[in-house]
Amino acid sequence: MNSTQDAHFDHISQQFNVELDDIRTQLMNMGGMIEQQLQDAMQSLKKGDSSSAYAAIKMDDDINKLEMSINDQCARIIARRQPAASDLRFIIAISKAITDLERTGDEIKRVAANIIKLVEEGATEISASEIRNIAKSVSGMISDSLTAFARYDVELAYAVVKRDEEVDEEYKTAMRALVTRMMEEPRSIATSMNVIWILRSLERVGDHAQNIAQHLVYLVKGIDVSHATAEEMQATIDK
Amino acid sequence: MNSTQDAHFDHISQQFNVELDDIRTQLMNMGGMIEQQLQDAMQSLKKGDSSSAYAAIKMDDDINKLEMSINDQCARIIARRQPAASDLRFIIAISKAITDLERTGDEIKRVAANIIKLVEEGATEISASEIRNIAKSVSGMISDSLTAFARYDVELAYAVVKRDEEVDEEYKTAMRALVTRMMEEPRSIATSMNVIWILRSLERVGDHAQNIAQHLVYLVKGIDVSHATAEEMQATIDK
Amino acid sequence: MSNMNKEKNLSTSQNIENRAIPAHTIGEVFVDKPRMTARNVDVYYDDKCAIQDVTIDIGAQQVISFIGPSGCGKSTFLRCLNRMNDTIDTCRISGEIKIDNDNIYDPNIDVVSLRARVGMVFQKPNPFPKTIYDNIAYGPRIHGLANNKSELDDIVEHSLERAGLWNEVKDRLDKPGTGLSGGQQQRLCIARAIAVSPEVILMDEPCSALDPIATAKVEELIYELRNQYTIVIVTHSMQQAARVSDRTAYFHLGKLVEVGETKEIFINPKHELTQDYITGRFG
Amino acid sequence: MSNMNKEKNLSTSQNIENRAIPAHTIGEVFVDKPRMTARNVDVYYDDKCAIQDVTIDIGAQQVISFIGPSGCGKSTFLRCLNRMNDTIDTCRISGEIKIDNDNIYDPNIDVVSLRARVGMVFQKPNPFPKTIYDNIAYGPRIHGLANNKSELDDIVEHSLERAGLWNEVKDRLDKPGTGLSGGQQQRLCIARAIAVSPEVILMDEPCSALDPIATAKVEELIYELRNQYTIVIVTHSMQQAARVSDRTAYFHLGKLVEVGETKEIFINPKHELTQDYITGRFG
Amino acid sequence: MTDSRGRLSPQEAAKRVAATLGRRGSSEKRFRYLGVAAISTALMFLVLLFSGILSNGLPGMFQHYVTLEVYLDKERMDPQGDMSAASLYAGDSGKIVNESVLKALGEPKGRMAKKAARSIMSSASDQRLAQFAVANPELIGQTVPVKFALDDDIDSFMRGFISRETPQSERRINDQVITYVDRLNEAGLISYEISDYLFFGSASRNAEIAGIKGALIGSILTLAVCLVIAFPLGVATAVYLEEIAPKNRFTEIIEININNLAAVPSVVFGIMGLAIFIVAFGMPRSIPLVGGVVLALMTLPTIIISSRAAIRAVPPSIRDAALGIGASRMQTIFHHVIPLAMPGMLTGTIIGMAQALGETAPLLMIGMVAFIVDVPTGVVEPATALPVQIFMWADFAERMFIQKTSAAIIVLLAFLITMNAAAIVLRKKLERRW
Amino acid sequence: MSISSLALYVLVIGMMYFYVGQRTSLEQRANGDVRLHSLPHYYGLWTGLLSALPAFILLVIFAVGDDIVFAQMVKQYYPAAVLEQDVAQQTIAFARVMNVVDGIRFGNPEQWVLDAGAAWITWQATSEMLMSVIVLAVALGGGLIGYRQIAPDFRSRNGVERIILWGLVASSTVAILTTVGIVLSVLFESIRFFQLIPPQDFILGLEWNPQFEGAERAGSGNGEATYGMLPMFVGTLLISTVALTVAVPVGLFSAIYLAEYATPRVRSVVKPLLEILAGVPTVVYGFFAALTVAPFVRSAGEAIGLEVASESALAAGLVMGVMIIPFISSLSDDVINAVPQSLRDAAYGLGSTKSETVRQVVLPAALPGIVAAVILAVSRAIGETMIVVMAAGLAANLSFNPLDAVTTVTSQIVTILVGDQEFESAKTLSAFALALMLIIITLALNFFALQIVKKYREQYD
Ligand SMILES: Nc1ncnc2c1ncn2[C@@H]1O[C@H](COP(=O)(O)OP(=O)(O)OP(=O)(O)O)[C@@H](O)[C@H]1O
Ligand SMILES: Nc1ncnc2c1ncn2[C@@H]1O[C@H](COP(=O)(O)OP(=O)(O)OP(=O)(O)O)[C@@H](O)[C@H]1O
Ligand SMILES: [Mg+2]
Ligand SMILES: [Mg+2]
Ligand SMILES: O=P([O-])([O-])[O-]
Repeated sequence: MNSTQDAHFDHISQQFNVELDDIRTQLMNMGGMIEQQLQDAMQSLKKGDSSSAYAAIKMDDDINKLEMSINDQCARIIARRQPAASDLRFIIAISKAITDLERTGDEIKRVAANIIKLVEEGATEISASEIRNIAKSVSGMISDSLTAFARYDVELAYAVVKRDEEVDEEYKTAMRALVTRMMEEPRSIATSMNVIWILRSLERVGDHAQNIAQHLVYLVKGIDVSHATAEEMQATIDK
Repeated sequence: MNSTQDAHFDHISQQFNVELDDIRTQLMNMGGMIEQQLQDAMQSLKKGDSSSAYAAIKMDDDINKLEMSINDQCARIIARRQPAASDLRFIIAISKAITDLERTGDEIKRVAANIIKLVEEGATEISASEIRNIAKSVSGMISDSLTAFARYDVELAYAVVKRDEEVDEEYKTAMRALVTRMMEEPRSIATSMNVIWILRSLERVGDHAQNIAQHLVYLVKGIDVSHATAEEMQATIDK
Repeated sequence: MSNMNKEKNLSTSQNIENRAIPAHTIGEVFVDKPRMTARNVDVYYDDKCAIQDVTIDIGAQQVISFIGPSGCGKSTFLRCLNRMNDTIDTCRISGEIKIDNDNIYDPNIDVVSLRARVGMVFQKPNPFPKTIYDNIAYGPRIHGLANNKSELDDIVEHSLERAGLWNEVKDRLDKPGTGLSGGQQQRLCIARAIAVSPEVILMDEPCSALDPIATAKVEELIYELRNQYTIVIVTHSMQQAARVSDRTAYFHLGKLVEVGETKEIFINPKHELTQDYITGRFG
Repeated sequence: MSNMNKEKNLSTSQNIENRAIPAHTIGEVFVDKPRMTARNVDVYYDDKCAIQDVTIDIGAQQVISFIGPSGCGKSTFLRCLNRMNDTIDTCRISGEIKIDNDNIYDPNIDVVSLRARVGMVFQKPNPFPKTIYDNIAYGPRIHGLANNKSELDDIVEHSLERAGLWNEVKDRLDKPGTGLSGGQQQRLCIARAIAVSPEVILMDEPCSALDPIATAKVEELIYELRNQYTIVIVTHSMQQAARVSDRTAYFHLGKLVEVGETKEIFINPKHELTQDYITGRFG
Repeated sequence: MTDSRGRLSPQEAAKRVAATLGRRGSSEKRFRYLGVAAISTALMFLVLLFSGILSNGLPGMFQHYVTLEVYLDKERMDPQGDMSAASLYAGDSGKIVNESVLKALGEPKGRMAKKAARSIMSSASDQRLAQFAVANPELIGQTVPVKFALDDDIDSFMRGFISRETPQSERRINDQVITYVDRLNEAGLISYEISDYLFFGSASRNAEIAGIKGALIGSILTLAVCLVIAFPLGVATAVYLEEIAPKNRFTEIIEININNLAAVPSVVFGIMGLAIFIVAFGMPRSIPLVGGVVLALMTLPTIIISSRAAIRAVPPSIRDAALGIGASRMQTIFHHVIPLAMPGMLTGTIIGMAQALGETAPLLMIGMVAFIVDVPTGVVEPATALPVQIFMWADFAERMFIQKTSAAIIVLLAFLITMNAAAIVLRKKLERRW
Repeated sequence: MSISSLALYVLVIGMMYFYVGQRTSLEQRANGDVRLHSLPHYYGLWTGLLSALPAFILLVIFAVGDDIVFAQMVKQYYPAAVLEQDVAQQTIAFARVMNVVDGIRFGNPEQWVLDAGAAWITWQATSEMLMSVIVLAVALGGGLIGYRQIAPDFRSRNGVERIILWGLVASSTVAILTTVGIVLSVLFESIRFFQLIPPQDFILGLEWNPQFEGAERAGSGNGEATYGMLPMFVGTLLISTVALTVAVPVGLFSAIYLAEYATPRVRSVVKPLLEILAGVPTVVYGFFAALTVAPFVRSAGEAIGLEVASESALAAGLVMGVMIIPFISSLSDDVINAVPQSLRDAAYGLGSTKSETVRQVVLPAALPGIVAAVILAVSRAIGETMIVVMAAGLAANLSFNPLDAVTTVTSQIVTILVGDQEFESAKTLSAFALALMLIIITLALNFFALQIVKKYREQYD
């Protein structure tokens, strides 16, 4: 059967409902923190001021803690509630999703670190628009994948997966541009490397968002699509 | 209590023992495949022949499938066996470890892809020793982390974590050398970038090995050390 | 799987009719190698319908478990499979139940020989107040399965061995079976059922009177026995169904709602009712 | 936590002695706000030692569950807590059990008033064969808790409400309590226990006679009640202990082996015996 | 044959099973027939017993009366002239009855004839006339029809037990009498009616006027004493033993005693009653008080045992429930256990009382077998009891006593069946299922 | 005051105290915020019981005790001559005094008798006075003590419950007293009997001829009185055997059929019908045996050329057999039903037929219970009196032939003890000796049966 959003919140055990809801809320919080973190990093880039990038780095700690806490809660639910069927898939999907979110946090932390370097070198202008474009895209992906999670919306999840392909294209284009640039201006290599790391990390963020979307599909459809192509995924969704 | 290796194989339910053992074996297989994959990739680099690198890329598919299969088995065990205590931690640790292994596979696939480019460009000599060094290190880390898993050996796990610090150093040194080289020889930038991606991926492989070692500590000690420093981890192990 | 079967049997109209799955049932109703087949089975107690239009295959050498809320008719259906319901005057059954193509409600089938083919193990361990040996030997004796004492000894030994009880009781075969612990008693009852070489063993909540450790042992035994017997188990514990069975059937208000691989049912059930029951969402 | 307590109470030698944890017990034996405390409790049936040197705190407004293999003395210890063991002639108890600092084995304590403070709910739902109303009203009547009919009505209504049963039975308060379903009966029994406003409610395997759905409802009720009552529950189902309790105590062969936060016990038990029991590893 | 040692293949097993089916089927049938035969035998005995009793007893409820025109001569009926009962009983009713019967037979002459005529009438006819006069004083001085019992031999003759064909010397009534009876019969004076003597008469050696009233009241008084003593004692003992008694020697002794008492033959209770109450305490013989006490002691085990069973049938969970909310032991017992066990206790008591009602031997021992004509009015007055009455009558040779005995048995059985039915109804009605 | 009116007064006083006690505690509860230890009515009960109970006990002591005391006191009036005489004469003397007390005069009593009578009457008056005063004082005083104890923390419930407890204990000792009574009464007389007749003669004697009218009528000779009990025990054995031969198969198979085969409807009809057989008084069976069965047996026997006594062991045994059918069938039915259904299920589940299940599973499991039922039936048969008295005759033949007339222990006891008898004669005393033997045997049987039942119970509990 297709799980629906509310399906998790009508157990006989109210406490179970509360626990599941709690986890979901925390997942959303984590997502919110990630978005904030990315925004902070981008803010630095935009303003040429490293302080918010530092905040972004610092935020990673909180995200890590949140991940550990959710992990802990998932373990607790498995031990205490013996979840089955959609509840079990919920726990599994959540626990995979937070791993991805945590890694996203790590990537953004790297983004922030590299932005700080750019800021310190006063080189925030280099590829700023590419970075911003990609950052916007992946930020949207993260946000969409979490929305999909909140709404059990597999269509939206599919959209996220599709969108990752675009981001990859953007990334490749930006990359090519940067390599060209490095060749042209060997002086800027160090700076360009920073940008490359930033882009690369953002691309990874997109990948993680895609993973999260795939976890949702598993949650709703019960089928693991983590290594499926977009078409296979479409087929699963339509089932 | 401290779990010992055999603790997982004396349930009243033989079937449960078999299932757990199965998962562990598959984890080891997966580790073996990863090692093989890395070796293949390196083989290409050494021989300047891309065929084994292609094999490494192809192997990623099998690794993905194995990951899905283990994931599936973990879900099944949670649903069917209601694992608790060490069994539960075992399942959780395994399921995290295979995620890391799968990502390791992805990274090695990237390494292989970049090696193919190097081979095609006939640039296998660039930084080959650095690459080989790091590859050797991370391969050892992977192997050690899995051995630790097989033996419930937290000391070895700690060694893996410590070793990652060395790899990071090596990586940074190699990186710096490469950037210098790019500046000196802008022509080699494209090739150098390949090497950079290889190094970067290998470094990530080391990180994943470290993660696996941390999962083992969770399994044995029941404490999540994924974001702990080496010292904190040491304290946990000594508990 | 069901498709394959469909083709194989398309020849006779009887079989085509048989293949009609009731609208209220979803999942893998048919199996490749069925040992027993139930087709459109209804059971009434007086005018009360306890089982409604159940169609299901019970696969050979498999464990299938029946789960469902209290009073949904699990036990009723189970007891139809070896006609234990004959002892209830008010009970009427329609539809068709076959074992290896013999209709068990055929007037020519002797219920005695049916029950020798389809053994039963009950909720509460119920050893006879006789020695352990006599408990096991009872079935072979009444059915004349052993030609002499040494054959009987063999049957007893092997039944106990297969029930994993031989080592625990071999030194006290002449002690009363009622002196064993609950879990041992239940394994004794299983050994007793095995001793008449049944094809199918039915078990109605066989662990509900046991503590967790004894339960684990009996479950382990059940799981092992499926290599040689077809086993049907009714259980209140969903976890138990998940642990021991290859397939699981979910009953609801007398209807078979869903049946399929245990793994599927417990991770990814198709029917909303199954999902609700398994995840604890009733009422 | 235990450390804090230790310091706080270091002043009196009595308390220091009390704080000695038996060597065989590990985990968080003491809590911040204990409602009941047991210190070095031994229980004998004739010469058979059923409980050996149990020291444990039962925290106020918490659910604590006792688990352990069959015959390990869970029920025995539970029944010591409201002196239900007094009815067994051969049962002797030594050590000290206090509720809110009153020693319950003090000769001056009237066992009747003790049992009004420490209520009990049993394994099988056991409503009196009276009306639902009279079932609840019985306790308040014998203890003279209500001065008039309307007070009594209030008590009945509130008890049923708190037991989550009011809506189901409010229209048939004058029907016999035995006519309810098993799960409802068990909730009725809980309501009956609540009606005398106890501080502690002891439950001995309260769900073992119920089906999964009724069990879920009773568990839910238990979990909710902990806001107002201290609850001690003995259960054979480890899963149930995991679900309902804040703390869990593991008994083995009459000894309290480990006690601690339920989460800790079920994910990361410290004692090998606990670990083995919880993971199903007994011989 | 076996796929591995000790395991037949299912096919082989099925074959062997099939080989046994025929033999087992017929053995099944045989066994069943044995059961049916046993039950039929038992029921046949029952039918025999009851048909025997009923066939004798129903006629025993009736007897033959003759209605005579009687002139109630005031002078002779009421010698003292004050119309008091004493005076009326002292009157010469006998003569008047004789005259009436002679008149009805057309004034036969001769001593033998007169004697024959008189022998038709019951010897208690004078008493009956006196009673009639006491009941209807206003009729004194008139000639009125009065119904009298026939002598028991005549009654037997009317019923056909004495055959005309038997030679005169071998039958109890002579030809002369038979002629007179025929004459009365032809005149329509003889009627066959429900016997009022049976129900309202007292003990008598004259079969036609013997009745069970005294014995019945004696039985009732005895039972009342028995109930008053046995029920409270029985219930209290049962409660003590089941609910309170610790497992110690004292309890054990009591239990053994009760079981032993249940096994002691009833006649021994009689002996004890005789030795203790009558010889040692010097109480009078034949009184319902002693009879009641003896029967009470005898039924005590029955009541205790059934009460204990009833108490034990109250599930322990109910006690736990009560104790668990703080009821004391006595509250638990009085609020829950006793009310729930009461139907069982009452049933046991009724059954015990029924036993006591039918019991004869101990009453024989304490002298309730005496020939007592007066109807007892209290528990310390001499009395007899219904079964004892039956026992005595059964010993009498007169033909009519056989029927009277059977009739008395019917009355006794009617009581017993009523009591047992009451017990069954009670059990059905109050029985609870947990 | 007479005893009954005094009892009434005590009752009224007790009830008054009950109300007062309850009221007081109710008030205490109403106007203080104290919690009463017990419910108000316990305080009432406590005061009421404290008032009435001791008073009643005193009353009983007075009522029973005074005569006994007076009987001792009156002895001082007896002339020395009377005091020297034996017990019987003293009894007569006492009776004469009592006649005076009751106002009955036979002839001219001696002066000492009149004096004694007068003294007795004064004592009686004094004692009645004393009794009234003391009892009423105790009733009032006891209640007052109880009343003064009323306080919130006074544990009146515990007090009341203790009183009830002692009441229950007292009740349960009645069984002991009865047994003691039986044993003593039988034992003492038996000892006296054995002083006259040596025990070995009694126990091993082959001839029973106690010289009484019944025996003469039965034609057992006029020789010297002999008291050998064996003929009666053989008779008892014979009749019991016949009875069991009838009752065991019929009862057992009926039970099996009812428990295992009969439909609920048949069962609901047949079972009560069979139980009617148990409810029929033995005197009725006796009548039936004497009237119908004995003549039938006799004519049937003669029809096939057998010599049958008119009151044969066979007739009595047959009827006794019918009587104990329901014992065996009911008890067996119970034990068969007590065999857990799960055992039957187990057997059916293995493919047993019904009769196999019954014979191989149910009956073996129920066997101890069935044996116990049979033994109980035997002890019942041995103790049975009336059937034998009425149908088996009184001839103490030492015979194992069921067609002979025999007699049994119980019927001899009855025959000896019915009617007036001198208590000193060996004949009368022999009845007690017989009763002693009877008790010993039935108790032994019963003990045996109970052991079996106990063991059987343990199997399933
Ligand atoms: N002998 C009987 N007579 C009448 N109705 C019956 C009988 N046995 C069962 N039923 C009814 O048939 C329905 C199905 O009963 P069944 O015992 O098969 O349920 P179940 O699923 O086994 O329940 P549980 O889990 O409580 O054992 C129930 O509604 C029950 O009340
Ligand atoms: N009334 C009794 N008399 C003698 N021994 C007893 C009694 N009750 C319990 N025991 C013994 O005391 C030990 C502890 O019994 P208890 O009932 O407390 O165990 P438990 O842990 O509750 O077991 P279960 O899980 O089976 O209920 C057991 O060995 C038991 O045999
Ligand atoms: Mg069932
Ligand atoms: Mg217990
Ligand atoms: O750990 P990764 O995000 O680089 O897969």
